[in-house]
Formats: sequence, C-alpha cells, structure tokens
Amino acid sequence: MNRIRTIQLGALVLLVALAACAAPTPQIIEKVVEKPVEKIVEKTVVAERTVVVQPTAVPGRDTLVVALARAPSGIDPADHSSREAETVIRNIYDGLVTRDHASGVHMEIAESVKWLDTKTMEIKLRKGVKFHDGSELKADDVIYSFERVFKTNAIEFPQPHTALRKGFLGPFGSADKKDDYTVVVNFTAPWPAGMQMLVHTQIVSKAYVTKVGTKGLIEKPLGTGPFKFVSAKTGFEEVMLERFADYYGGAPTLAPVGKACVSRAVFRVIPENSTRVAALLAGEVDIITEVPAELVGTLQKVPGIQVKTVPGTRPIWMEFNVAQAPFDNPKVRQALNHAVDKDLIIKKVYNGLAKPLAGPLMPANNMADPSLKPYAYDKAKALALLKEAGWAPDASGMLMKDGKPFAFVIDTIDSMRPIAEATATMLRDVGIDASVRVWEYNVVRPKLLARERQAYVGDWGDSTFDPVGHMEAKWHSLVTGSTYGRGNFSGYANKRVDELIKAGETENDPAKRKVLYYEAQKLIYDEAPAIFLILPEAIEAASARVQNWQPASDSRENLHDVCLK
Amino acid sequence: MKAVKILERMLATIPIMFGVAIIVFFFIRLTPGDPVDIMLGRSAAATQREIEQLRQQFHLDEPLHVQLGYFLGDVLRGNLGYSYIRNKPVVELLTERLPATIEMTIGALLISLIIALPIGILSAVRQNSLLDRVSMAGAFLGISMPGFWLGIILILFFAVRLQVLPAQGRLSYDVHLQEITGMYVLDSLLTGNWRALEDSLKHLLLPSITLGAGVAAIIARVLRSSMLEVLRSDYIKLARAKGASEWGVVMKHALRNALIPTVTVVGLQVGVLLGGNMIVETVFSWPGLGRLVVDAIFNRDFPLIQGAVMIYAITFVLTNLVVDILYTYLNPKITL
Amino acid sequence: MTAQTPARPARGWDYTLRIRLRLWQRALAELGYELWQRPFVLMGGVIVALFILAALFADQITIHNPTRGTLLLRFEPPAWEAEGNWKYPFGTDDQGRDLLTRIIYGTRVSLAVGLLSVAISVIVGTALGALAGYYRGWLDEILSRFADLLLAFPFLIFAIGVMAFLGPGFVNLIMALAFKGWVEFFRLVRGEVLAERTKEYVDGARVSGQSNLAIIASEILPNVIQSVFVLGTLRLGYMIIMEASLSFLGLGIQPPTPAWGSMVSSGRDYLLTAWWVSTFPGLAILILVVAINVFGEGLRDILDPRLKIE
Amino acid sequence: MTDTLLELKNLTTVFPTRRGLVHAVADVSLSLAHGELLGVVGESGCGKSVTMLSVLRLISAPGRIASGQILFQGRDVLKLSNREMRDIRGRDIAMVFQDPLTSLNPAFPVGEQIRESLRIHHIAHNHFAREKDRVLQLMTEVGISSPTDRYRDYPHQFSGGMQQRALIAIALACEPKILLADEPTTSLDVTIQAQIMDLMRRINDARGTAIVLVTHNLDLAAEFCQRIAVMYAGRIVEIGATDQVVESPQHPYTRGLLTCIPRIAAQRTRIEPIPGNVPDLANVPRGCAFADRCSLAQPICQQELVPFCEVAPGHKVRCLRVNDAGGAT
Repeated sequence: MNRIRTIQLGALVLLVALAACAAPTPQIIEKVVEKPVEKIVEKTVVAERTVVVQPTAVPGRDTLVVALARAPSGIDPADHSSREAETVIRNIYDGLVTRDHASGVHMEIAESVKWLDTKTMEIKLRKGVKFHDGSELKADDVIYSFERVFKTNAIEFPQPHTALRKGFLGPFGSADKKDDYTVVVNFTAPWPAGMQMLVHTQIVSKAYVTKVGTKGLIEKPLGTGPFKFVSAKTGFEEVMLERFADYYGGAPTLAPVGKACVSRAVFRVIPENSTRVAALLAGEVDIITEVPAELVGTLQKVPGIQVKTVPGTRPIWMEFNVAQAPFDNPKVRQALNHAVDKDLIIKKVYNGLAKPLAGPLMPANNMADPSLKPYAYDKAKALALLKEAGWAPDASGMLMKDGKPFAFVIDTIDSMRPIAEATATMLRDVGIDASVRVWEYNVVRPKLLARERQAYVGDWGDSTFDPVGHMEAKWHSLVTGSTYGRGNFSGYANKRVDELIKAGETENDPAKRKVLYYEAQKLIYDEAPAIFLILPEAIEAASARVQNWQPASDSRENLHDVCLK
Repeated sequence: MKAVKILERMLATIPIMFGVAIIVFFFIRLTPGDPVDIMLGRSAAATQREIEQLRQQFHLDEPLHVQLGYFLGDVLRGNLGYSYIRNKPVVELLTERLPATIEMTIGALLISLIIALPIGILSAVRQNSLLDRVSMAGAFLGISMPGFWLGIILILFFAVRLQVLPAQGRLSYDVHLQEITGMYVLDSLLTGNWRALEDSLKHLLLPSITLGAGVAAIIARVLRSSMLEVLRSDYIKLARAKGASEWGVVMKHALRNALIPTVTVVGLQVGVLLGGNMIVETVFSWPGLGRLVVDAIFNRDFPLIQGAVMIYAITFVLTNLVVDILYTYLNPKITL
Repeated sequence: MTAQTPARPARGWDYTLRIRLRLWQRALAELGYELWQRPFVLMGGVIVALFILAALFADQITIHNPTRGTLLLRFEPPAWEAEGNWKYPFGTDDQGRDLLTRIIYGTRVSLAVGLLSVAISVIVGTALGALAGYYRGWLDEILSRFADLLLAFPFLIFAIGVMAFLGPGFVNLIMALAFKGWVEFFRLVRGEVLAERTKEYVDGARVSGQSNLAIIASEILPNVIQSVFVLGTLRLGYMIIMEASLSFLGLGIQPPTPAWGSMVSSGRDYLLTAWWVSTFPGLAILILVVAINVFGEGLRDILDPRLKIE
Repeated sequence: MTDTLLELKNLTTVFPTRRGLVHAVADVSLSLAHGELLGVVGESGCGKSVTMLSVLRLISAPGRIASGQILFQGRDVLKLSNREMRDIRGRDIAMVFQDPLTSLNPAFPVGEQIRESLRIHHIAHNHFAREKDRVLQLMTEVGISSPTDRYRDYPHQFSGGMQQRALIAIALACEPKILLADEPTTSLDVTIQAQIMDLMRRINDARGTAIVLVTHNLDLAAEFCQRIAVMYAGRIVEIGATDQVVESPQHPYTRGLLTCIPRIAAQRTRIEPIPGNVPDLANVPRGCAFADRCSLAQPICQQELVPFCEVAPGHKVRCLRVNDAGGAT
C-alpha cells in the first residue's frame, strides 16, 4: 500500500512541478464567437499568443499529428455517420461549398451556387480542380456524387444499401449536366437549408469510384482536398495523409488560399482522455480533440500547450415523457426548468465552458430566437408552479400529491452521466426523488421512442446551423418510417409546431422562415417538453508549435491552413 | 511416440472448440427480448429489409436446433457473421486485430516472466529475507492493482516526465514497416528493419508492463512456493552432496523441477492476460481485439461479441495446448 | 440389511449432531489457536471482518448520503490536503458526494456480489460435484465435459460475454459470475467424493441401509466441507475483482449505486485533477482483496495444505 | 589410529525451533579408518542422519553445527571455504541417501545425473565421450544391466533397486575415500537389500572405500560392519567392535534394539520391546536420555550427564549401571 501511495505522491509531485513551471502564463484560451450568418463573420480573440515553450521539438518534423477520441466509422463521404469521419473526410475531399469556423458558407469547388427558383439550384464549377490522381473534376463527378448519396441502394458494398448521408440532400430530385462545369439540381420542394446542408456533401471521382468500387474507395480514398490519402491502419486507428501538390487552393474567400502548410497530416485514435492528454504533453501528438473540461485549467498551466474552445453544436436537454403523469402537465415541466441551476452546472461540471440553452435551438443556429432567455433558476417559482399542479412538500420536504411522492428515473448515457446526476441532485433539492440510470444509447433509444421511460438526458447534433436536421428530428411528432420525430424522445406532439416545422423547411424567404421558426421555438419553450440545459463548448488543445489552428464548431477540423513552427 | 501423443492431444481440442462455439451460440439466447430490436435500436430508420437481413443471419424464425446447425455450419466455414457497427465481416475484423492483441499478450507474458523468474527464485533461495518479504508483499499488491491506474501512472512518468517511452500506439507514424504477420516486432525482425524493431519494442514496453504486472506477481508466488518445496527435496540434497555449486543446484536441479507446476499456472494466466487486454488496450490506444470488444459491447454488436469471445477462448485453448506440450518436455513422467 | 435399520434410532440424529457440534467446537478452538500463531493471517481476517461490519452498518456509521451530493462541494480534496476538510476525510467526487461514504456503501456491493456468487457457486458446484462423483456414469460424463468446456473460456472474457448479452444489473452480475464459478467447486468436490466413496465408512453406511443421498449428505460431504470452505474464501477475492472489472467496463452495477469498480472507472477522467476520486476506491479493492487472500491462504495452510496453489 | 581418515570430535548440531533449541547431534565423537566399515545404528530421529549431513556440511538453515571438529585427513572441514568444501563433497566423501526415488532428480535422465558428478569434479576433464564411457562403466559396476539403453532413461522408469544402484553409482563416480550410506536399503525389499549390501561390500573390497552405514537395523549393521556406534537422542550411547556390541551389549538401549528383532541365530530368553517413546529433543533430560524408558534406571541416572565408560578396549558405553546391565544378558 505504501508503494501505491508513493507512486501516487510521485504523480502529484510531477503535476505540481509541471504546474509550477508555468505559473506566470496568462490565460491563453481563445474564444470564437459567431454571429448569425447574414452578418459578416467576425472573430473575437480574447487573448492572442503568449510566449510559450515547446514541449518536445522533434527536429525537422513537418508532420501534424491529430489525436481523435474515436475511430472514424468509415471514410466514404457518402456513407458515414461519425464526426471523426467527417473530420478525416474533410481533409481529403472538398465539397462544393464549405463553412468557416463559425457558420458562414463559402464557395469551394463551386464557383457559384445560385437558386434559379425555389426548387432549382444552378452550380457552376471552378475550372482546373484536380483529383488526387490528376484528373480534372467535372460536372459528371458532381452528379455522380449526388446520386451516390441519394439513390436507393446506390452503395454496393458490403451489401447494397442506401447512403447514410441521404438526409443531407433533403428533397433532392435530380441533377442535370448543363455543361462540363455547370450542374443544375432539381429539388422536389423548396429547400432553404440547402446551402448549409450542401457543406456536408463531398465530391468523389466518378471514374475512380466506378473503377475501384466502394470498397476500393474506402481502402484508398481519392478526392480533391488539400491532402491526399497515404495509408490507414486497422479500422482507421491511424490515417496518414500527405499534402496534395496540385491543390487548387481551397475556398477563395477563406484565407490563406493555397496548398496545405504541413507536408503530412496524421490522425490517430486515442480513446482514453488521460492518455490523449498525456500524448500531447509527451509531444507525441500536436492537436488533441475532446479535452475534458476539468483538464483545461491544468493544461493551461503547462508551458508549450495552447487550449482553445469554440461553442459546440451539441445542445443537451433533459426530455420529459410528456405522455405520462406527472410530466403531462406543462406547469410541472416549467417548474422543473426553473429548479435547475444551469449556471452552477456550467461553472462546476463544465468549468465555465458551456452556455445555458434558451429553448430547443442552440444560440448559434441561424434561426434561433434571440428574444428567448434561458429559464431562470428560481426555486420559489418552481415550488409555486408545482403547488399549482398539486404537488406540495411534506414534513421532510419531499413533494407529495395524493399521498404519492414525486419520484422518477432519469435515463442517460455514460458521457452525460455527470450532468444527469447534477440535474437529479438539483431536483432533489426541491423535493423530487430523481435518480439516474445509465444506458447504452443503442439500448435506450428504442425504449425512449416507445415512450417506455420517464426522462432522458441527451444531446442532438446541430452542426448545420439550420433548424433542418434538428427541429423535425427532435420536436416534430413521431412519424414512423420517416425522418420526422426520429429523435423525439419526449413524445411531444403539437400540431401547430408540426405545421411550422414543415413550413419552415420549404420557405425560401429568410425573414418569413424566421417568423415560422420563432413561433415554433416560442411554443416549445413555453410548453417545455424538456429542461433546456446547456450547450457545451468544444475544447481542443495543441502544442505551441501548431500555428493558425482553430477548432471547428461542427468538428470539421480543417488542417489545410495549420502550420508547424 | 511423443509426436503421436501430441497429435492426439491436438485432436482432442477439436471437440472443445465445438463446445465453445455451442456455448457462444447460446449467448444470444440470454438477451432479454428480441436481439434484433436491441441491435437495430441504433438506426431508428431501420428498414424492414435490414430487420429481415438480421433475422436471416440469426435464423431467428427457425427452431433452436436448426439455428444451432446453421451457426455451427457458418463457424466451420469461417463465417462469424457481420458487424453492424463496423460494416465488415466479423472474421475480417478479428483477424486484422488479433495480431496486435497477441503481440501485447506475448509481450506481457515475457515481461512478467522476466520480472517473476528472478524474484520467485531469489525469494525462495533467500526465504524470509528482506528481499523475500518485500517482493511477496509487492506480489500481493501487483495482483490487485487496477490495470488502467498503473498504466496511466507509467505513462505520466515514462512518457510525459522522462519522455523516454511513447504513451500510446504501436509504431511511430514516421516509421515505415512492411506488415507481414501484423505483429510489429516480428515483422521488423523478418524484414530486418531495425528502426521499426526499436520503435515497436518501445511502444510495446509500457503496455506489457501494465498488463504483465499482476501476472508477474502470481507467477512469482507460484514459482517461489514450488521452489521452496523443491529445495527441501532429497535430490537437492544429493546434488549438494555431489559437490554441485549453489548456482548449479538452484538453476539446474531446483528450477527445472519448480517450473513444472509453474508452467501450468502460466498457461492459466494467459486467460487473465487476454481479459486484461480490454482495459490496457484502451489506456494505451492499442488497436487490438480488446478495444474492439469494448466498443462492440457498448454498441450491442452481438455477432462481433460472439466472434470475439470465441476467438479469445480458442486462443486460450491453443495456448494451453502449447503449455501441455511444453509440460511433457519439462516433466518426463507425463506422456500426455 | 433391513435388520440393521432398527439399530439406527439408538444413535439418533440429535446424538450425531451433538457429537458433530462438539467436534466443530474443538476444531474452532484449534483454528483460533492457529490463527493466533499467525499474526498476518489474523490481521487479514480482522480487516475482512471490518469490511463486513462496514457493509452491514453502513447506514449507522456514515453521516452523508451516498448517492446525493451538491455540485458546490465538487472535488473537495482529502482532509489532509491543503484545502481539505475533515467532514470529507477522503474528499468528494464529481457530484460532490463524500467519497468515504460511497466507499463504505460500495463495500455492500462488492461483498454482496462476491459472497452471493461464491455461495451459488459453492451450492451448485458441491451438489453437482457430489452427485457426479458418487454416481459416476453418464451424469458424471456430461457434467465433467460441460465443466471442461467452461474452463476453455478465460473467466473475465466469459463474464463479459454473458453480461454483454444479459445486460448490466445486480442479479445478472451474480448469475454471470456463478455461471462459471461453480466449475472449480464441482471439480474439487467431485475429486474428493471419488476418493471418499471407496472408503470403508461409506461402505458401512451403505450396508446399514442408508439411502445414497443420505450417505452423500451425512457421510461424504462433511469430509469435503473444509476444502470447499477454503477454496470458497480464496475465490471470494477473485469474484470481487471480477465484479470491479465488470463494473469498470460499465457492465456491472449501475450508478448512482456506489460500486468500487464503477467509481474507479468514472474517476479515471479526473486522475490528473482529482486523483482521489478513483484512487481510494481502487485502494479499497486492493486492501479487501489482499486481506481476503492473506486470510484465505492462511486458512488453507491451517486446514487443508493439500490445496496449495490452484 | 594413524590410519584415521575421518574423525568427529565433540560434534554438536542444533536446530532452533519454536519450542526451543533442538540438539540433533550432541557431543558426538567418532573416527573412521581407511577402508573401514562402520555402522551407526539408532531409531529414526536419533541424529544419525544429521551426523552424516554434518560431515558434509549439508545442514540446511536454520540448523547449524554449533561446536566440535570434523577432521578429514587431519583437516577440519568446518574451517574450509564453501568452495573447498564443495571439492570434498562427492569427490572425497560421497553419500547415498535413504529413499532412492526422491533422491534422484525426476527431471533428468539417470545417466546424466551420474555424469554430473564427473563433470562437477572435472574427473574426465569435461570430455563428454570419456565421461559417458565412465558412466557406462559405473553403471555396469553397480549392476545396472544394458547401461547403454538405460543411460537416457528417467528415474521413474527405474525399479527401486535399480534406482538405489544408480545412487550408488553417483556416489562412486569420483572414487571417494568415504561413502556415507544413509539407510540405503530401507525402502527396498529383502532380496534387493541383500544385493545392495553385497554390492557395497564388493566396493569396499575392491576399492578400499571406507563406508559408514547408517541404519536402524542393528542386525544389518552387525552383518556388514566392523565397528558399530549406537546413537540415542543425539548422543552415542555405545560404541565398539561389532562382536563386542552385538555379543555383549552393555547399554540397556542396545540390548533393547537387539531384543526388538527376533533372531534365529541367537536364542533370546525373552523378547522385550523398549517401552516408552524417544524423548523430545528440544527438551532432553539432563541426565541419561534413556532413563525414562530404562528398566534399570535409578534416580542418579536423571541427574547428570553420563560419561563414557570403557568396558573393553575400544568398547565404550554411556551407562552408570554397566555392571548391573551386564548381568541382565
């Protein structure tokens, strides 16, 4: 036992020593604040570079190593479903358009994208964009890429199936070639979210994919992006890319334009948080993703390490089963919204690196209603509302109604456990006997959709910055077999909200769209099918050698302009 | 003669493997509810077609014995089903990751032997000395030390603080190695790639120590107690009476006999090493079976779990086959 | 043979029982003496006893709620650290819950899972082992083959496999552990019974007209019970480690119920900032298991030296 | 006595135990001449084996030789370095152990174990073929048939008698001057016993090897040895030429040993087994250790250590009642 203690102390001494060396280093956190897309994208940098010491300089190294928390599920641009895959794909493939670090959309392979009418889009392509095999990208490749994503059973490997990314093309109808550099896309309905959604579709080479097939494409991806694929190890545990010498330069409106800065980029999977941080400290990797909020303080004190955060795109709610007592009463749901101290959770659990949510959409969403304010933490109001609903505290302070206590189980997944437990604790403070149960997502999800559970703490990605992909999934009533309500775990069903969501999807006038979505948000906000909790920031860290690096809100980490000192 | 016996012993493992497959088959019967529902929970938009596909794979609509027949037939043909999460045949996933796990297991076994043999021998020879007491106390701790904890401490010390050993992975990104067996150390040797050899050994060291520590403790204890027993025996007295040096007595006469019970225990410990992989592979980002299984568990990837458990069991059975054969060479009395 | 039967009531059941009790008393006294001679073993026993007491009286000896904390008290360091507070001797966890309280309650889970899974293993293993060893034949053949098969699986991997399909939970955990745990008791008892059944006193009992089951229960089992007890003690530590490993992997006891394995696991992300969260539960596992092993091995040396090293 | 090869002077070997210090060998003096056949007789636990192990300094810790001298060819072996001691073991003084099965290393072929003796003492200059030839010769000599075939056999493939022969071969390998034979025939059946004893006698004849035969069987010693020492509770209680000891035993214990064995040759008037038990060696009575079991014991026997009394030239006995005892014969 002594041995353990000694090692333990050794580890502590070590950390203290590391910390001590860095005592005078000021805050080097950078925050990027986005504004709605209509405005000019601006960055507010809280603190620019401070003098830092390099951890371990491997001389003459021109390879950027990025540590991911999970392995990409596969790197076919049409057929993947993980953020890690998105990051890797983003560096090999370019899309017609891309997004900056916030939510602004910029032309990439496309020279211009124009709506001919509400359902027809004309895409003009840049000339001279080369695939990694040297062939030029033309209209046929774009059409082929769209069809690969959209057509039923277009992906033939391993068994014929429909691409996982189909949803991103919305009401896609057909794509026609006007000439080698012009494509016209016909949608079956207006598609206002089209531009934001287009960011997520990357272009593959028709000639290459028809030659090697999907299997070949996965084994050796080939795109037009800043890096070309070199090799991947077992299950994409390590993906190595190298600079594409004939790169056209990327989006002209996003500086710097030109070839990638580093000659090689490596993505390596390090799932354990502590190990990922250790690998950065040891100088084995240059950038790490998904830094636990607790470690921000520690890492900031380490010389030669920079920590950056951006507002994330995965808001967290606690959804009630509104079909079931006691949550069938909106007053109870509002009361619980008032009972949770979001600021304390942000301060303690997220180390200050999160924002409170005001309703169903994250603040950065282009259609988020800025007039909605987060439910205020107000115990008295919560108790008053609960009293109106018939719940009164007994002698021990526990809420009772008709002789029964207010007790329920909050389901959650492992990564959400801390916030779920914190929420439960706060609810217990107002006399509600809430307990937490941790599930695996795949197990609990069908139960939630079957309305078998009582409450669920979880998140839902909102990386398109548009309500589409989000509102219809979370807050539209469930329509089995469609994308509507696929993530509606509360069972919330409001006819008016459904109408508004549907109307918003096809309304092309941004102002009118706003009206629709603002009304929907207000309704959801008032009826509170969930406790609107928080939006955690994405935290990344890098060694000081890494320059010009910016975490991406939508996790589409672009290494194109990152340099190594 | 011996060869025939060994062959017999090898053949005897075949029914065991069959039994393993049957037990693994029944795993899916343990699931409360419909396994297909649980598996497809992941994609809400599970099409009828996907459901049908799954039902077909498991032959869930057939009677049990027919299902078993299909399953065994598939296993015999090397078809362990299809992983939903990874979109790949299970066999492919397992075979591409097995070498990494085997490499680490062998590394851990070697490390544990390197630690355990001298400690076990010395503490028996110097029974009740300070060395004996300290190393036996250490052994008790080593058995119950949580693997991930030791791993992180080792990373902090050797990778972060001293920066002499890597914290994660199997090979540095800038070292090129032509893969033949998938076991990097072996591949480096086969291709005469010394740089890769050094690099892969460095990467192997910390995980092996982490994984091997507990096993080293057990082996040291077993070796010590059997050494003590052997050292009391008459033939050791005789060896001394012959005038043999103490080194000769201990290393030749005693060790050889003390190894006999130890070898059996080492064989059993391989099971512990295989189980420990899951935790250590996660800590050190080692792309082996263990991590695959952990992922599979959280994703309810039943075919993958079945396949992995089966592969583990088969590896274990084969290891013990090797141990049995080794045993006959160590112990002349046993002819299998 | 029937002629023999009337003779039995004279040596009535209560008589045999009394004799047995007296023998047991003597054995216990001897055991106490032997333990007194081995301070380390005794200490191991005392530590195990303390853990058991802590588990039994967790409600009485703790002042905090094991599952309820407040974020305001998140990551209070252990009392002896700079900002420590003796109200939370080992500090608090990520939910601001007192770590010591949780560790004490965690003892319940560890011991309950350990004891119950060993108990089931003992009962099933002993019963089947006795039947197989006594009757031999096809029953023995089937059971032995099945036991051999289970031995082909490494323990943790088998338990993980079973748990992955069963789903996490207290009862499932015990079932998964006992599912493989009985094999060793089966093999032990079967071996002993095989050896015992040929002895004279068994023949004697058979001649005196006792039924087979009665012979197994009253004549053979008392002779193997010591070995079973020793093996059971040693397996207890192993089962506790298995429980912790499964909980660590998220397959065991579900939070917020405090279980050492899941406490260690959920604390590992904080190892760099709040080392105590996973270290103390880890130490608890370490100490209890070491104590059980020291005690168990001591018992083995005293009661049944034949069982040396599994 | 100029012929003395080995001489033990006041040898005392002790073992600390939880119950106190055990004097396994207490103040034993013995001498062995070149080519002599000496018997050391006593019940098990009387210290005879420990005496032999002491000669080779093979007492395992925590036991130790507390005092006395062991002179081999005039040199005190207790003062030799470990290295020098190892040179003596096996080469000058060899030992044959009681249980041949457990004394042979089960992990090595018998032939190799014989060869090891040669190798250790560089008898054949570490020349394998010469060593092997010598081993085969030794095996033939001790009566192991077809040695070439049996060279690679393991101990468990040998019968008990053959194992004992192999042990003797190991002991003889370096042509030692002294052979310490510790109960060499106890675990063997009668016919084999006779063969082994025969073999040892031939060795003594042919090579002039002095043999110390340690046995609990006084008759065996009587048949084989020239001189006999009787030990009881760590001490020699009677020593003398075989005829003296067997024909006119002076110590009641010796007589007890003789009467324990039904003999055909000498008709005994009564058979009296020795009553009582061997005393606890950790707690040996101050006086005569045998007093508690002795029918002739008197209070004085219990009080002080009984000195040797030379009843005839070379025939010494530790008994206060020598004369009375003599009358009992």
